[in-house]
Order: sequence, then C-alpha cells, then structure tokens
Amino acid sequence: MAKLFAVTIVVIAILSAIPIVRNTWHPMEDISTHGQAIDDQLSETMWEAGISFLASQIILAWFIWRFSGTKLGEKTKNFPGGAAGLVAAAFILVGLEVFALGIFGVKAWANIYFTQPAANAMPVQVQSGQFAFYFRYPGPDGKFGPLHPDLINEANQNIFGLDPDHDPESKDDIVTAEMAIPVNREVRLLMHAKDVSHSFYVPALRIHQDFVPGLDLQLHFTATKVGRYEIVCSQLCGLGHYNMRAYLSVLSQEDFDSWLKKQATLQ
Amino acid sequence: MKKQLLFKAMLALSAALILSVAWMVSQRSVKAAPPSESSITGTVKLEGTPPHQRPIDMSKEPACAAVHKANPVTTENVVVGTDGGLKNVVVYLSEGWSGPETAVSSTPNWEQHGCQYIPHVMGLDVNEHFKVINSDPTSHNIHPMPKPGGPNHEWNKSQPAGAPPIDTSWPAEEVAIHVKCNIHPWMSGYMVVVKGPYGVSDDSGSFKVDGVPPGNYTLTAWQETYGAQTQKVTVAAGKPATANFTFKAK
Amino acid sequence: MHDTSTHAVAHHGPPTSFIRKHIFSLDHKVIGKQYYGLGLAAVIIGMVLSWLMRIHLGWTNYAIPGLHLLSKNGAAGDIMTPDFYLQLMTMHATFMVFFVLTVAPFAAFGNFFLPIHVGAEDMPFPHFNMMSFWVTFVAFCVMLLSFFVGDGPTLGGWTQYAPLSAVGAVAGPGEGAGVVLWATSIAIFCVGQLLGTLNFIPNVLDLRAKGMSLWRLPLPTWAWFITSCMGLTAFSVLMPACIMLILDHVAGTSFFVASNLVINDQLQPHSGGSTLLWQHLFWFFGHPEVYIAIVPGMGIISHVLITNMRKPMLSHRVIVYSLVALAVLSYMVYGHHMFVSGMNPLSSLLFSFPTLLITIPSTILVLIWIGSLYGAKLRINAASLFALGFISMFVTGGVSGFFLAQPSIQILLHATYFVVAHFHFTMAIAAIFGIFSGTYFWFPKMWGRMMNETLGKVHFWCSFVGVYCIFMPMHYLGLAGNVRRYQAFVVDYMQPLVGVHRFITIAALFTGAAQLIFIYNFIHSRFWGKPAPANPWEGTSLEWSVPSPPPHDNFGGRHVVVYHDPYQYGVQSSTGDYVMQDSPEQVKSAHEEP
Amino acid sequence: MATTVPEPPKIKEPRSPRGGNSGNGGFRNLVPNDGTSRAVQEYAPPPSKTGIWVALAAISMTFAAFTSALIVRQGAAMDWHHLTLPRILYFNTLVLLASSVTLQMSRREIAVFMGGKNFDLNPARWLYFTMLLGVVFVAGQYVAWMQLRSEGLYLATNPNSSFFYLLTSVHALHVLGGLVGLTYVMRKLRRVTLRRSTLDAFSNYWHFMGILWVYLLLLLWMKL
Repeated sequence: MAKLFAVTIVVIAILSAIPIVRNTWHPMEDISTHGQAIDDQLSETMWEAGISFLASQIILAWFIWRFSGTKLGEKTKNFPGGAAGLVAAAFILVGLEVFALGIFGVKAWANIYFTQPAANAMPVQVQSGQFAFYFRYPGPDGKFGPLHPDLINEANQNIFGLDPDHDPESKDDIVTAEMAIPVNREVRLLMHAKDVSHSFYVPALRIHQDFVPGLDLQLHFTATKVGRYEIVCSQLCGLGHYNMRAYLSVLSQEDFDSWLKKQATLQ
Repeated sequence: MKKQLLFKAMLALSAALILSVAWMVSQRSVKAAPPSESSITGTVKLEGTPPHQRPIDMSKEPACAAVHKANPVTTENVVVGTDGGLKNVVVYLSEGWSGPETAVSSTPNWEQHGCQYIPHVMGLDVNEHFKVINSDPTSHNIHPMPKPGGPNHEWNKSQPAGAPPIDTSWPAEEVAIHVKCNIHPWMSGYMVVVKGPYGVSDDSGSFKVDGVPPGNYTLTAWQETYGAQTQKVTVAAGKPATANFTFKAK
Repeated sequence: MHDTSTHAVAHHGPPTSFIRKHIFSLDHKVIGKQYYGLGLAAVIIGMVLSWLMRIHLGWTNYAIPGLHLLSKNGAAGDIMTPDFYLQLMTMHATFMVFFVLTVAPFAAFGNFFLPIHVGAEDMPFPHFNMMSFWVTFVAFCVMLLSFFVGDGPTLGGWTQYAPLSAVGAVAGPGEGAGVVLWATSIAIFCVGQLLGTLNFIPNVLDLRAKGMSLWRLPLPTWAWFITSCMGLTAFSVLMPACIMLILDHVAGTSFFVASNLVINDQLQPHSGGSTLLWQHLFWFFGHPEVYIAIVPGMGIISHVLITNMRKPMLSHRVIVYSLVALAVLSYMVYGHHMFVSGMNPLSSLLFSFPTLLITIPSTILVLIWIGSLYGAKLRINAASLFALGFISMFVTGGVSGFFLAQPSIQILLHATYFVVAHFHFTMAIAAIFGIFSGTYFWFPKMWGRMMNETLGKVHFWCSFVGVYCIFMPMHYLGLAGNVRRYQAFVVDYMQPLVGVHRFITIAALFTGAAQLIFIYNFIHSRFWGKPAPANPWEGTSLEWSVPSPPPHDNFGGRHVVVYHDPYQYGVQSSTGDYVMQDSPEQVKSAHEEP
Repeated sequence: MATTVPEPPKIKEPRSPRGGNSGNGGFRNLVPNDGTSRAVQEYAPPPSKTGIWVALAAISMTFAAFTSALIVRQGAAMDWHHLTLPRILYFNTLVLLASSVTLQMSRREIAVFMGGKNFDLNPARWLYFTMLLGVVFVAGQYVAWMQLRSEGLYLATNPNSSFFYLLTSVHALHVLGGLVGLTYVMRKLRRVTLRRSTLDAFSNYWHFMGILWVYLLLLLWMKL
C-alpha cells in the first residue's frame, strides 16, 4: 500500500509537470513593450516552483516507500542534521530564491506603474458598466467633454452622459464599443467605472487593472503587433460578468485614422 | 324528522346557489358581448425632422452583430416610416371604456432576436398574458422596471439560449414599463399596459383599435420620446371612427 | 465576561434529560460533535452546489432535472441562468469557507479535544460554549434562508466586493435581500466564533493540568490556540464591516458606495463611499481566515503522523514557532489579494514582500514533516494516508503561491483559474484532508467505535487521485488566461478551453461520488462499528488515557498529572515503544527536545 | 438580605473546575518526577480574568476597525461636513466616569464585607449608584441622538452623522451589556457567592467601557 502510494505521488507529480514542460497551455503571445519582463519573471518562477514541487513530492514519496512497514526490531532514526539543518536550508534556499524573485519582480512591476506616459501618448477613455466596455476618443480638439452621469441613457446610446448641446468639447468626442489603437504608439488609458467594480484585463497586452467606482485611474502601454485581441472583465460585476468583453484592434496608423473617421460619422 | 329538515334546507340552499350562479353568468355574458362592436382607425405622423438615431455597435456579442451585418441597427426612440408615419405609437382608450379589463385574449410574443426586442413597443391589456422568447444563441436578461411601489412589481430574470418562453402578465395598467436587458445594455423596449382595446402604429404610422362599442371616448396616443396626446372620438354603431395624431419633433 | 464556571460545577453533573444531554448540552464533547455535524451538513450542501456548477461549466445548456426547484428566480426548463450560477458559486464558497473550513477543524475537533489535551474537565465557560454553537447554527439557518427569500441568495461572491454588494437589488438578482441575509448571517457567525475563542484561550492558559507546561501541549492544541488568537482578531473586524454593509442597504448610508453611480440609467442615491474600504476590511479578515482554515489541519496531521511514525517530529518547537509565524505574517500580507485592485502600486510592492516571506515558515513546516518521515516506522492507515496526502496537497498549493505572491505575475494570473487552483489546494483540499485525517484518527475516541479501514482507504485513493484531476488542470487554465467566476466561456480565446473544463467536471463528479463512501462509512461505523479500545493507535497524549468515548467529566474525577512531553515514542517502556503523557514511568526517551 | 448571612465565604479560594484540586494552582508539593520543574506553573489566574481580556481584545479590534473605516471614509470624498457634537455628550462622559468611581468604592466595601470584617454595611449600595449612572449614561446618549435628529441629522444624512450614530450606538449596546453583567454581580452578591474574579472581570469591563467612551469622544470631537 505504502509503495503504491509512493508511486502514485511520483506519477501524479510527473504527469502534472508534462503540460508545463511541453508548454501545452501558455499565456497568449505578448504584444506589449513592457510584457517581456513579466514573461521572464513568470518563466523564472516556473522553474523554481517546478523544481521545488517535483523535489518535495519525490522525496516525500521516497521516504514513504523506504520507511513504511519496517520490522518490529528496527529502531527509529532521526534525519541527519536534525531540525536545525532543515530550518537553515529553508531560510537559505527558499529565502534567497524567493527574495531574488521578489527583487526581479519589482522591475517588471515598475515598468508599468512607476513610469510616466510620454507627452504625445494617445489618450483613450474607457468606461466600464454592467456589462460592457465603452471607449471615448477626444476627437480633433483633443479634449474630452465633461461627463454628466445624470444624462447617461443607454436606450439612446448616450453611454457616457455627454451633453454636446452645451459642452463644445463633447461635440467631436467619438464613443465606440470596440477599442482600436495604432500600433507602436503609446496609449494613455483613462479608466472609470459607471456602476460597480470591473476589471480591464488584456492578456495579450499584459495589462490587468481593476476599475474602482469613484476613482479615475490611468494606465499606459504600447502595442507592438497588429491584430484583433480581446478585453475581458475579471472582477465579478454581476450576472453578465462572463459576457463582459470588448475587442481591441491594433491597427496601422493609417488604418486607425480611417477607422476613427468612420466612427466619427457614426456618432 | 330532523334529517328531513336538514335535507330540505340543503335542497333549498343548493337551488338558491344554482340560480344565483346562473344569474351571474347571464350578467357576464351581457357584459362580455356588447351590441355591434366597431373600431377606430387612423395614422400617427411626425412633423419636422426626427432626432438622429445613433447606430448600435454589437461587436461585444458577435452572434447578434452577425444578424445585422447587412443593415446596421440604430436606436428606436423615434422611428419614422414612409411619408412621416410614426412607428411604435400605442393608441388606447384612456376614458370611456366600460368593458372588461381584458378585452384582448391573444398571447403576443415579446421576442429577443439579434439582441433587439421585437416588438420594440408592445401594447398589453391588464392581465393579458405575453410570452418572452429568446431566439438568440446567447443568454438574455429581461428586466422590466415599473414604477417602484406601484401594483406592478419589478422583476429581473435571465433566459439562456434554448430556455423555454417566460409566460407572464401585468396586473395593473401602466404607461409605460421600460424593459432592459442587463447583459446587453443597448437593448431597450416598452410595454404599455392599458384597460380595454389598443392599437400600435406600424411603419406607415397607421393603427387600428378593434372591438370598440359605440360611445364617446378619449383616445390617447403614447410615444416613448414625445409622450402622450389625447383627442375625443365618438364611435357610432357599425361604422369605424377615424382619428389622426401628429407629433411635433422637438 | 461574567464567570459561568460556577454553573460548570453546579449543574455540570451528568445531565439526565435528552435536551440537556444532546441538544442544549454544556459538555464540550457534545458541542464538538454538534459542530462536526454542522460541518458535515454544510460540506454536503457545498459539494452538491459545486456539482451543479461543474455540470454547467462543462455542458452549458444541459438541463439539470429539478434545478428549477432550487432557484427562486427561475431556472426555466431546468437550464441554469447566469445569475443562478453566480448564486450557487457564492453559496458554495460561503458554506465551505465559513461553515466547513472554520467550523470542522477548529470548532468541532477543538471543542472536543482541546480540554482533554490540556487535562481539563471542560471549557471554562460552558454556557458561552453552548451559545457559541447555537449562535453559529442560527447563522447557518439564516444563510440557508436566503435561498428562499426574494430573488434567492446573493451573487456577489463570498468576497462581496462593494459597491456591487452595497447598492441593492438594482445591481442584480439576490443583491437586495440576499446580501442583507448574507451579511447578517456572517455577522452572527462572527459572534459565535468569538464566543468560541473566549473559551479556547483561557482554557489553554489557565486550566492546564498539573505539570502540563505550554511546551507539553500536543501540536493540535497549539494549532487551535493560535487559531483562536487569529479568530479573535479577524472575526472582530469582519463583524463591523458586515454591520456597515447592512446599513448601506437598509439605512441608505454610504460607507462603501461612491458618488455618481448609474445602474439601469438610474443615478444611485449614494455618495462619497469608499470602494476599497470594504476590500481592506474584508481581506484583513479574509487572509487570516485562510490560515484559520489550514493551521488546525497542520496541527492535526502532525499529531496523526507522529503517532503513526512512532517517532516525534524533528522539532516540536520549530513547528510551533512556524505556526505562530504564519499567524503573525497572515495579517501583513492581506494586500496581495488587491494587487491590481486600484490600490497604490507602491503598497502592492510593500505587500508582496511579507507574502514572499510567508513561504519560509511554510517551507520549514513541509521540510520538518518530510524530514521526520526519515527513519520512521510508518504505519499506513486511512488517517496517516490522509495526513501524508495533506503534505502533498500543501506542497502543490504552496508552490503556486510563489507566482501569486508577485504583483508582476498577478497581472497575468490575478482572478484566473490559477488562483482557484491555488486556494483550493491549500485552504480547501489540504484543510479537508486534515479534517478527514482527524476524523479517521479520532472517530474511535469521539464515538467509541472503530471506522472501517478498508472503506477509509478506498475513500482516500478516490479522493487523492480525484482531487489532483480536478485542480491540477486549473493551473493550466489559469496560465491560458481563463478568468474565474464565469458561468460560460463565450470569450473567443477561452472557448478552446472548454474541453479541459469537461475533464474537470467529470473528475469532480467522480470525486464527489467517492465522498459517499465516507458518509456511508461514517454512519455505519457510528452505529455498527466494532467498539473501540481506549488507545487504538497507541498514542501518548491525554485523550488516549481516557475511555472511548470519554466519561462526562473526561477524567472520571481523576486528577491528571503530566510527566512527559507529548510525544514519547521510540522508547523502551512497559507499554511498548511509547509512554503516555500522564504515566509516571521513568524512561530513557530517545527523542528529548533539543 | 446579604447582611444577615454571617459566613465570609468563597473569596480567597483558588478557582478551578474541580474545586481547587487541579489546574496548576493545586498540589504545590508535587513535582513531575522527570525533573522538569519548569513544567510547573505555580499559579494559574482564574479563567474569567483571562476571558475578560479576550473579550476586551475583541471589542478593541472592533472599534479599531470602525476607526480605520472612519479615517478612510473621511479621506475618500469631499462630503464630510463637520457637525457640532451635542453638549450633553460631555455630561454623559462625566456620568460614565463617575460610575467607574462608585464601582471602585463598592469594590472596597465588598472586600471589607467578604473579608468578614464588617457585616453591618450593605456592600451593594455603591453598586446601585453605578447601575443608576450607567442607565443615566445610556439615556443621555439617547437624548444626544434626539438632538441630532431635531437638527435634521439622521443616520444617512452624511458620512459623519452615520459614523456618529454607529459608534455611539454600538458603544451604548456594550454599556447595556455591562449593566446586565452588573445585575448578575449584584445577584451573586446578595447570595454571598460572589467570587472576586467575577467582580474583577466585571469592573475591568466597566472601566474599559469608560476608557473606550473617552476615546470615542476624542475621535468624534477631532474628526467630526
């Protein structure tokens, strides 16, 4: 029984490691400038975690195999070095390993949060609401018109609560249900929530940020690859949570310009 | 002896019961079938340029976006059809109706197709049953929002693809109940619950209110953006009355 | 506050009436069993709910017969609606976290064995102890009630993030009455558990038998003591948070609801509330809660392992110190649940270091457990199998913690199935294995009958393999970016993953079914199992020095005196290779404390 | 009445579930014969003493949570309008502090009485004052709420009125709990079976309520 158990543990450990090694399931291809650091961080952690995982499971199995069902005469022994050795090991190995991780991790994090967007970064506003994202481009005047929550009316598609009749800046604002950005141009994302907490999760862009009702948050990123990607909500926001997503089109500059023109006509 | 008396009493009682029931029924039948019903017809028009209807981007729900690939849909707050006819206007008898609350016995459908409500505006009698149908491959959420505290109660149910229709009705009249889908924020429609017969204007703006007995009525036309208009009509036995409404674009 | 222990002495002779004996009993052993029963009921509910969820995730439009009977807001045609899925999910988590993982390992086993381990006749305040259970029971009923009120239970998830949980019914089905009932139930639950800690802590500090120094306490008792200290500080923070949440609902205050929120085109009548305030209050409770669930399990499996290894752990004290370290650190790390939640990015970093730090005591524990196996004379039985399984599970769940401790990696993995896998392996499955281990180990003492070993082993094999089949693939889903708390996978890049979900569903159904073996074994052994001797496993701690089940006052009036450290195994003595804690016999103990 | 019962009873006994024969209090002569005398803890405080500190710790945590919530909430938005605290609160403060003083006096007398030195005085008399003052305090708090209501400040009017009602009412509930405890103490005293530990536990709780209130008053005074 014990030997069978030991074998089972080893088999399970190896089977679970195989998809990781063969990279069967993996994060989708990174299209951001800051994402590489995160991916490196992930793979390093994967190595260390994987080794610790396999090592401890296999040693556990080995000891179970070796030290079960021993005959009566045999006396119990203690692990050479005793507790002190193991504690030291834990502190040195794990301590160092883990802190190395932590330190390197800071870089990847700082890339995103402790840097300022370039002055010419393109501003895009995103509003999350049950259960859709809507985006706003400032239009030719480069200014976002003020928001009037009391004017929000989804039935006639006044999603942001704009008042073009009284606010000149709002006249040329472009509201869309799909996000498009030019490739290789930094984007400054202005985030606010209409109702409850949501999250702005773009795996391909390595961007993940919650919307906090009552707070205006900012993100900035640069997409490096043309294509159509998905933005999903990862913060439970109600019954439509699973269906709260929007498409992100990364376009060449000219495609983007024409897209924006087309959207302007549809306002 | 005692038994006898009891028996007689029962007999008398049951006889009385039967008679009274019969009388009620006869009364009802009189009420239910007024002499020589007639109808009111007419058209609703819009004067001036209708407000701009924004297009709806359904890219979030590809299944629905596909439905409208050919002809993109817009909001339906003001739908003007051929020669200025105003669509989706509910015309009903706001005064003068003396018949039963539920004059119409059909069970209309409130269909969710291509992430739109079809019809966009639905007339209903009090207690008239209607079916909510989901013919999209995606889940919808039906959330009618009557006035809080009123006799009609707000509800909020989801209807996954392939789920059977929801059959329900409204217990009291209310003009109008706004219906939203919480999963698809652009989905919006109205249920107009009235006493007695009603008509809803079509693309050409023409409507027909059937089953109106002769008499004097106040006719009301309700439109989701422009509100209500009323006018008096007199319906003579046999020949249909006509009434036209004209809304002014703000 | 006032001293009920006079009553403990006064009406604490064996009660005669059925009510006083089995229902409103002051006896810590009966209360422990009552807690165990409550946990069992809750775990069955939670498991059934998880079945329904898994079926839906695998085959989204599959009509589950009779589902409409469960759903207050209508699952027409037995097809699960999005809101009903979230309601089931919320209730699954709530029942499991509060009424199973807190109640069973801590309140149930703790109540039964802590007084015996310290050599006391009962808890210091039996009346509070009884109240503690019944208050918790009321909380349980209120939570159940929410299935039958309004639109059914809340769908906000067990974390109940505001403002979704605070704006009321307008936010969706169950967010009105459902949330109020949820918060009420949890607040009541907090009171119940606080009353429990009110007994645990003085019991350990003041009622130890003669010679029972703190270092002579068996490891589970240490674990329960540490857990009570955590519960004391955690539950007394969750309760005010729940009160404020209820007020936001029923009194129209704005603690958690910000200004200018628009739902269904209606401007919400709240203003100025702080969204993050709830998250801070909740996770200040929430992370210690994770350890409240797992620490007793650690104590229990150490106890079980030592007895079945026939040798003490390499170091009694290092284990205790590590548990204390876990407890202390658990308060400094709660922020790692909020890395991307809009908190100041700097504080995310500050929170990440203690989080990484916490891997050190955890690693020490694992190394000590595994290292102690070296040179053991391991006895394989259901209890020890589950204990060893615990270690395997805890390791698996622990290494995934490396990832989630780092804010940068959470950008990829936050709120994905990777997190689901992580916390199920650690606080859920490991803790449950601890409970099972304790059950197989202590059943003879609690109910005076042996459990069926064969069935126990079958149960173990199914659970062990099944659990890995369920939760290991969730790591892969997480890496692929599969977001949790989705009722269907309509997002393009998630659709290819449905196959994995079907595999998980099948595994879950199988594993769940295997638990029926346990339930059968439990009930059958309870009534028809063969009577248990006082010390079936040749254990040394005090619970084995009393008959099974123990008499009303535990020691039958005997004045216990403790002569030894708790785990005197691998020695030469009249009884064999072990010496009971309370036997005056002088032995040359092979394993003195370093 | 208590005064007629002459035996000065259950006071100095070390408290334990088995009438003083277990717990580390008893058996002072016997030492475990494996020689680890560090194992013997010579004196175990009565559990009610530890218990009350556990309870007070829980209460402190609760109010700590409320405090941090208040600070966060005040910083969260611009809608914090300072309100003037009702004068009566200061009066209530004096009342509550006075009740602590009377409690101390009664403790001294009870000690004398239980010590069997003097059976003529009624040891409970100062306790009645304590109870009276406690009731007055709660009534005073009620008056304060009424005053705020008359100013149109309700629970939901603005965040700081919310916190005012919340903190004061939770504290008032705890004071009421204390009054229940006090009645228990007085019943015990009348039966002459009052244990010092019980009285100590109660007075710890009661004094703590006083301290807590002063803290709350300062908090409200500074923040509101």
